Amino acid sequence: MPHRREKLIFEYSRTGRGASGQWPAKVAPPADIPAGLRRRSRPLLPEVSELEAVRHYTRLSQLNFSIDTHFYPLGSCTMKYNPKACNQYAMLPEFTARHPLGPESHGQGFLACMHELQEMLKEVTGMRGVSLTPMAGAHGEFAGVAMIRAYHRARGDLARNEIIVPEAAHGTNPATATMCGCVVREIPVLADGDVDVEALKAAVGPNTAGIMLTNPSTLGVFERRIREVAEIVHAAGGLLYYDGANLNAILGKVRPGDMGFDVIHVNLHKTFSTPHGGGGPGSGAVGVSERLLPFLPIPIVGREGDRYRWLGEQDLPQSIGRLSAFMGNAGVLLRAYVYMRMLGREGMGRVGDYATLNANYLLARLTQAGFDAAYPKRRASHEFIITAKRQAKDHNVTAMDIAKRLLDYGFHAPTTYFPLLVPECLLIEPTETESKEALDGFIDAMVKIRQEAEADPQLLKGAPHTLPVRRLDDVRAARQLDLAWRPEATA
Amino acid sequence: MPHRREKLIFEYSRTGRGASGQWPAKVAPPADIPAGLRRRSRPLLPEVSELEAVRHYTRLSQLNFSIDTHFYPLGSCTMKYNPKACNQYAMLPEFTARHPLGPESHGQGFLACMHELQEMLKEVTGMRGVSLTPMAGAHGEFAGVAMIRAYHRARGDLARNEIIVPEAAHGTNPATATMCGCVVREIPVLADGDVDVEALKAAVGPNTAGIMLTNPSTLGVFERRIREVAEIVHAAGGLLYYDGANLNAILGKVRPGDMGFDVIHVNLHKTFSTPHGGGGPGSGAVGVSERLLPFLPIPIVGREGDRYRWLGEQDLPQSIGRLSAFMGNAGVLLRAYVYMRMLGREGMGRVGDYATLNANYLLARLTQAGFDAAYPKRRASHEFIITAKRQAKDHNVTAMDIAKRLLDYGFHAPTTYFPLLVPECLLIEPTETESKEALDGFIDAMVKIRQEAEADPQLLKGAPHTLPVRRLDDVRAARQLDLAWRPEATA
Amino acid sequence: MPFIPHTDDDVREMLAAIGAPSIEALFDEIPRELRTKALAGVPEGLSEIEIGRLMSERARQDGRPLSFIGAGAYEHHIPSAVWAIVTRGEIYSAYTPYQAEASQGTLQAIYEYQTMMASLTGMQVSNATLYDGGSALAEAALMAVRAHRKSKSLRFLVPANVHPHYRKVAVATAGNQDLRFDSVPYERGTGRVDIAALAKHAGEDITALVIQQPNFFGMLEDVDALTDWAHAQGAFVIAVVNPTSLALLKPPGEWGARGADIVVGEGQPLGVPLSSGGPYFGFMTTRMEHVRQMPGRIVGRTVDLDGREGFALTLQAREQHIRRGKATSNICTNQGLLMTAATIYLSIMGPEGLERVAAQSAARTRELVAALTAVKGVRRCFEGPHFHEAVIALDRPVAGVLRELANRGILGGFDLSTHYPELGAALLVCATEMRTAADIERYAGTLTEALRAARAA
Amino acid sequence: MPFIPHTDDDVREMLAAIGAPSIEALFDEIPRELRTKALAGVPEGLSEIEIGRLMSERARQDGRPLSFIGAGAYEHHIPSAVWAIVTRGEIYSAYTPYQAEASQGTLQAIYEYQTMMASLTGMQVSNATLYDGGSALAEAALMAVRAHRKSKSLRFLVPANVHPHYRKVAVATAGNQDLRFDSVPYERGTGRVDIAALAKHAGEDITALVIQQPNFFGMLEDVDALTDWAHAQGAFVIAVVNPTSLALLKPPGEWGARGADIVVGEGQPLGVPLSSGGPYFGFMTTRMEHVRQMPGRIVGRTVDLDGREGFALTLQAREQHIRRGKATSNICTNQGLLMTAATIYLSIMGPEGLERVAAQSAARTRELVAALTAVKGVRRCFEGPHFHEAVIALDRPVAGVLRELANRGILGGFDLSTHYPELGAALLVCATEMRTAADIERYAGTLTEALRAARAA
Ligand SMILES: Cc1ncc(COP(=O)(O)O)c(C=O)c1O
Ligand SMILES: Cc1ncc(COP(=O)(O)O)c(C=O)c1O
Repeated sequence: MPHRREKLIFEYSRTGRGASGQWPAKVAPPADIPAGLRRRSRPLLPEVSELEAVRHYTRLSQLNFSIDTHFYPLGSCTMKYNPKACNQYAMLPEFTARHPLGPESHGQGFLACMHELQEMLKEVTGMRGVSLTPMAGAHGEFAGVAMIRAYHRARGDLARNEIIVPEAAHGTNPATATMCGCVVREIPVLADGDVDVEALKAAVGPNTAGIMLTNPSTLGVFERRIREVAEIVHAAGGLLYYDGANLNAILGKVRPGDMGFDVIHVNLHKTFSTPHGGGGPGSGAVGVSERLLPFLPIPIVGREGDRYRWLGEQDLPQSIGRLSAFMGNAGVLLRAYVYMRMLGREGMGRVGDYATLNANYLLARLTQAGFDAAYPKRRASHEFIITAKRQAKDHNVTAMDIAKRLLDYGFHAPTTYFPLLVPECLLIEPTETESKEALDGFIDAMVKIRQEAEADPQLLKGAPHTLPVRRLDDVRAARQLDLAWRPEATA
Repeated sequence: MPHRREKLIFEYSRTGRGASGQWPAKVAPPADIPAGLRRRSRPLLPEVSELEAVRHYTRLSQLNFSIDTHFYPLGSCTMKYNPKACNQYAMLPEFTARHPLGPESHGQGFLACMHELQEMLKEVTGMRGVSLTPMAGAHGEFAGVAMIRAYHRARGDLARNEIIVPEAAHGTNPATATMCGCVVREIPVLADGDVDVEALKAAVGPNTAGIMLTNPSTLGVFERRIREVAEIVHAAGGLLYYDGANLNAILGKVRPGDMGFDVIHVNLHKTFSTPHGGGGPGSGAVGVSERLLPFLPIPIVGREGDRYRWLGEQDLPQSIGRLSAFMGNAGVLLRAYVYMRMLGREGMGRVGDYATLNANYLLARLTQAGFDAAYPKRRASHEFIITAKRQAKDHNVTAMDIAKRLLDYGFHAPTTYFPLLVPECLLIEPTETESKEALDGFIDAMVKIRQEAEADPQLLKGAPHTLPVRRLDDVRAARQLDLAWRPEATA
Repeated sequence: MPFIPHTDDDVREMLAAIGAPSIEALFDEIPRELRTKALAGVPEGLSEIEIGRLMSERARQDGRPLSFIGAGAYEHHIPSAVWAIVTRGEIYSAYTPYQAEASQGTLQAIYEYQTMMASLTGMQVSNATLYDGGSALAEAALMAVRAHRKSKSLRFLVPANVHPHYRKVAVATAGNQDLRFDSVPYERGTGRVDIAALAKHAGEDITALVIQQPNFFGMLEDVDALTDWAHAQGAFVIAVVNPTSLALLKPPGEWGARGADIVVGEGQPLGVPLSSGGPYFGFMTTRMEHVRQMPGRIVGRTVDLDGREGFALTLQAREQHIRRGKATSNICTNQGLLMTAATIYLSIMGPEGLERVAAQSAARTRELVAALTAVKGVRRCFEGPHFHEAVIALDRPVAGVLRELANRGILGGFDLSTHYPELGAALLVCATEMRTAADIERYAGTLTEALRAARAA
Repeated sequence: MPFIPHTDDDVREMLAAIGAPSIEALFDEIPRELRTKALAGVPEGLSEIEIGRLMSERARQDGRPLSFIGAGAYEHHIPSAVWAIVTRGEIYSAYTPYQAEASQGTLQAIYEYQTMMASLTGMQVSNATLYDGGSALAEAALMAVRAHRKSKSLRFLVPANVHPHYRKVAVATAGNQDLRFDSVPYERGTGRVDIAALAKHAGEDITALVIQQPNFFGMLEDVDALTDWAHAQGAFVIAVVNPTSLALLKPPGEWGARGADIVVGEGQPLGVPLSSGGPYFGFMTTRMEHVRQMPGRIVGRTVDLDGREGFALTLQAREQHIRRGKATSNICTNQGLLMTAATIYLSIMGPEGLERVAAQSAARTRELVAALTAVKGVRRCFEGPHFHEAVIALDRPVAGVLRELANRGILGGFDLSTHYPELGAALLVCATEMRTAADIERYAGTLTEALRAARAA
């Protein structure tokens, strides 16, 4: 990519220019709107031709790394291939044109897809009921914790407002608990990556609402004592929440419901391969066990004979309610539906198999090449952690330096500095859709970077060198806030 | 763009790999096919995953300059914005699924578009009949010359087999004449860019079948004595062919039919903005005056009341026949139809206006900056020629060197070394869809390049420097032919 | 294997490198008794040929009726260029721009988006989207609690003419932190906030007043008066606005003497297809002084090591991945793709295009109301200025009439009887620039027939 | 102004730079009397909203009937990825790669295409497409005249079972250079070339024999015998093949002892939608010795100034822009976009996928033939091996039956009575992998009814 700056769209703008073929005919604004309610000056929107807009955003797009162009082993994000079919069929004109409040008579096709999706999600997670409405993983977490609270309240068990999370938990877990009005209790993780069961025992009590767990955890290892954990929490009167961000690792292998979880969310944009879209949309469908069924967020799709209909407040009077204005990210759900139908029964287990194979292969080869695994005694799940502690000490080269240098080699960087408890960590998730050659290419780059770290650490500190910009000044970004363009601001 | 080689798709291939979700179920090949007719070894097709294919071709695409990413002033090619709407509506599922031999009962929508397109083309060209079947400009030329021959033959005028072309003509003109079994007679062009009328007078005679002319010519100037030319040729018994590649210049300003032409083709992929697709498809619809109507190539769309139907051999028994297996590039025609309807009556003239304004502005500014116009006394049409003869003499810097250096500045190069009669020529066509700022950027680059030519000619000789490859060895390409990959050929 | 590139040789070599006998062995840390048996409830895999056939059939079932429903989701024209670009792999298949240098496209688009949204709403800063309009209102309430240090009540006044679903989302979400949303009635004659009823709250500790403009009925509030009243009480103003309407209407930043404090809304009208309700995006803008209380991602312009301009996520200390339990929100993945669609949409439409869309929609709705109220048994519910929706009252229950219309391929509007039983047989109708005079005529004609038939029956 | 970015200021400044008083003045070299008046026959411009409405309406008119027509254009599955990629601006809106360094994407794709097509047909070199299958046959004939220096006759033998449209295109095109195409009859029992009739031409100066495999009736020729016979007469062999069939059938490069000399065909089955007949692409491959006589663009692999591998157009001295009147063809713009689609299609399908498509299509066609010939009044026309088409004979005129079927949403096949009146009421039918058992049942059922009704009437 050239070191050529792509102007801001506003810099292309000229008064009087415009893609007028896109405009409806001009009519006067309605006379009944009083002057005092009207806008006085035009908003700062660009005035550009259609070509200028197309060229600008096409050029901008080329500045991105993406799955379609690069290996993208961003841990915890499951950046696997997004099949083009999913988009193609979710965007059939009838689907894109369907109004969310349209009648069921003109939505049987869509509702059938949603109902089958609910059923498939129940089956692969081992839960009894599913609501598709949460719009991302964190939103599903919110629904889940809200259901846990509603459950306790419905039983009159009003003191239960503590949510336990292991220190390795994703930031959304504690943030969700707080957002739900709960108190967060962190418990430590042992040196082998498993939760400290003794600490858990000490933490549970009459205030325990529940625990939020990812399994495999964000450390890239399977929580082996999960049944014990479940028993401890259940015995204390709490419920178990499963953060499904890592479901890809165990799809078709082991089901959260069978592990003892009461409520889960599934990141459809991870395990079921809907696009990440440069930051979303996602979808965080939630599944629950029997006892939480009454609390599921609405709407849900029900089936009566061969007709489908929306279930709402009348059907679920104890529901935690509505979390989105309509039906969540319906178009994302359609994409996930298409993907799941293409995978089918036999394909589910393959996802877990090959995601795990790829991660373990990469882990094995990297450790053989001299990198340090954070949990060297453990199997990798679908991801694993490399710690650059030694490189940091010996050569003052950080995980971030390695990450930035990887960009120069044409690889998106793994997740860095998460989970927080592992120093200088790189959380690497190759996914099942990458070939052995892609992994080998990544390994080669990592080996070269290690050599560079020894021979020329400044090379890494200055990386990236071949991208549209070199390393960006985050501190300045936060100190000298420049969050919106102003006509004066650029010469 | 990085100097990173994108592997050949075959290098990603591994035996046993494949995008199996795209395959139908496996069945045995029919037993009735005898062994002797069967294939014995598999063809050399890549075995790659869907992701590998998507990633490979997405990455390849990024190596191209295109209208959507770069200013592309390739003379004679009219690289204007291709509206996205044209593609979107031509690819509606009903249109893409329609079989070419489907019944008229299931094609009234498509046929209505084709009929209206014929009518609009008649109107903007001033011709009496149109056939949409030719699949590119050269194909339209072929149809045109074949009609000219058929006309003379139908009159028993069998000796007329000479086609006159000005020396500035596009290569397809003489090539077409030959392909049609005619003899080519070239006539010179005067120093002011107009055809040498005296030479024309000398050239015409009883063998004259016709003359092929572009107007404005490929020299970027309007043939001012066109009426005289028409009279001379007509008086000699010949017909006039209008090469519509440059119609963009005069759209809505002057019509070939009014200039006296008997037959024309229109490059819909130029004037009517259908995509160039990395080399096609195009469309070369032909229009004719009254006397050539019976000879139009089939099929044509006819209208009876409010029904549309195909017209074929029965309807046009004197037709030159069929030039394509079905109906030419129907999908391209749909795109052109959408574009023409969006332009509408008032939009047609705007095309000619602004294409001409842009060209004359660029010409004025470049000559003010010290470049040499090939026809300094003339108005530019929608394009114009700069000659680098002086740069070649003074600094040994060729038109090609300038062209390659422009790539480094982020501009596609103009057409080089065409027309052949202007030494070191650059044929520059900005089109009407480019903004003044885009033109100014190009001018700035040209000025810098001229300075570089003086200060550091080697910089230009080595250009481009910032593209995926540096200057390619054409001589080697032709001498050591490597036209297909072989497994041994790459390490 | 669909989507999996491994050959048998690959698997063999990889297992050898790992030192494991089989893929199965890689799962040996999972307690055996937990292992899943066959997933009988999942059907067998389909090829793309088969899924294509199935989805086309399902789409055909839903058809393409002529719709006059609005109620928070609007059928506007979307230039073909918008989705041609956002479905490009580099946009569609990238994630949150954590590696700024490898994500300048996404980051610059967000910066441009922030600029446009701030200007459209008349505020200073925008985030990079929330989930949707409803959840954005909930987040705005939570943010108001944080930003408005003086108010301790956690109490919000929410007029009954705010979108009923939004109110429910706010309760379901922020209710967990004990925020209270008290209803304020609307005037029966105009459908607008009942100022007299509101005035009764004078002097109370109110964290914020929510004002939707246009309100759920499509009517225009006296936003200046409401805003000044709230500010006089020491309450924040949370504006809920339709972005298209802002081409015509006074931006919340200019409401009253000081302007709204937080602005949210549903971004769907800006280039996002209806698509059964999502994915859409919620937008949020505010004044610079509150930026550190804002939820969601924010992009800033900065420089690189060579001093070249570039873009990066900033103020991340507000977010869950840094601040965890003390973050401004739990939001992580947002609605990036739709934000990009909206940015391209706004670039292509420009100020003139958006203004025309707004004006045309308003004009069409006026034609619609005129045509429908000319039908016997139909009258308008509320008097006063409105935008591109209106409430009409029928002389018989709405549900049956809508069913009758749907049978004839017309979706006649949103039945208000569930949420507003006090209005009787009331129907919320909408027309945008997408509805033609012929469409409106068809609706009026069909309605006439339907009502006549009902009367006869 | 749609698509034109000029502001009034721009125009003023630009005219000032030119030194012209108005845009109008720029046309002052055009004789005044020639200037166009209003284009009354062109309707007023439409916005994208309006054209979208119109095109959707037109599409709806055409519907989506269930089709069993083949006859040279085939409805195969196209992976969604194919058109998602080729409509990317960098591919869609680029032109012929004249500037190789700025077009490596297109050039490398062509090189890959050439490799695939050469291998698929069993030949050594491929060009970068011709217009379509029909025009490719015409070009092959012209090329044979150039390449086959020994033959002076300009005479071609073309069996009557070669696609009738291709034969017409060849005559309309190459007839202008006095090439002659003499018909060879087919056997009434098998639909294959009548070898006895062919043998009568032994010893004549024949430039080439054209062999279509499978032939227009879908039947498989004895290509070895035909090829060897032609070569024994000193004639070239021009093969016309269906590329999908080559996954199963012997490639022309292996026909007979020496293989075909020139291979052409219609590329549409490889990822190109039916789209009313185009844009498709013609392919052509040949042996290396004839490469300099080949029409069309060719890409070669070479190196750059630094020795790095790269791709460029080569052997351009064959082409019209260099050789002008002496070029191998007048072709300039070809069918690049479709070539790219085919290259991606072949990459995604791979050898196994293409084989399955071919085998499934053949199997479905056998089921179709079985189902249709089980209907009273229907029988098969020809005996012998075939690919994915077959000719069936009805007991009454085809046109009326097809009309009846079309009324019920089924396109029953291609009526052969115009081109082959000697076959009576004959219908060419086709099924590909896209037709299900249910589709076939529906056709058979509907045909039964239609014939019964016709009999009763
Ligand atoms: C472990 C884990 N939990 C929860 C989430 C939150 O999901 P989302 O981003 O969809 O809200 C993520 C997302 O990155 C995650 O990795
Ligand atoms: C002047 C002129 N004539 C004819 C043609 C041939 O048109 P096509 O490439 O569509 O065959 C061209 C194309 O570049 C041209 O520029």
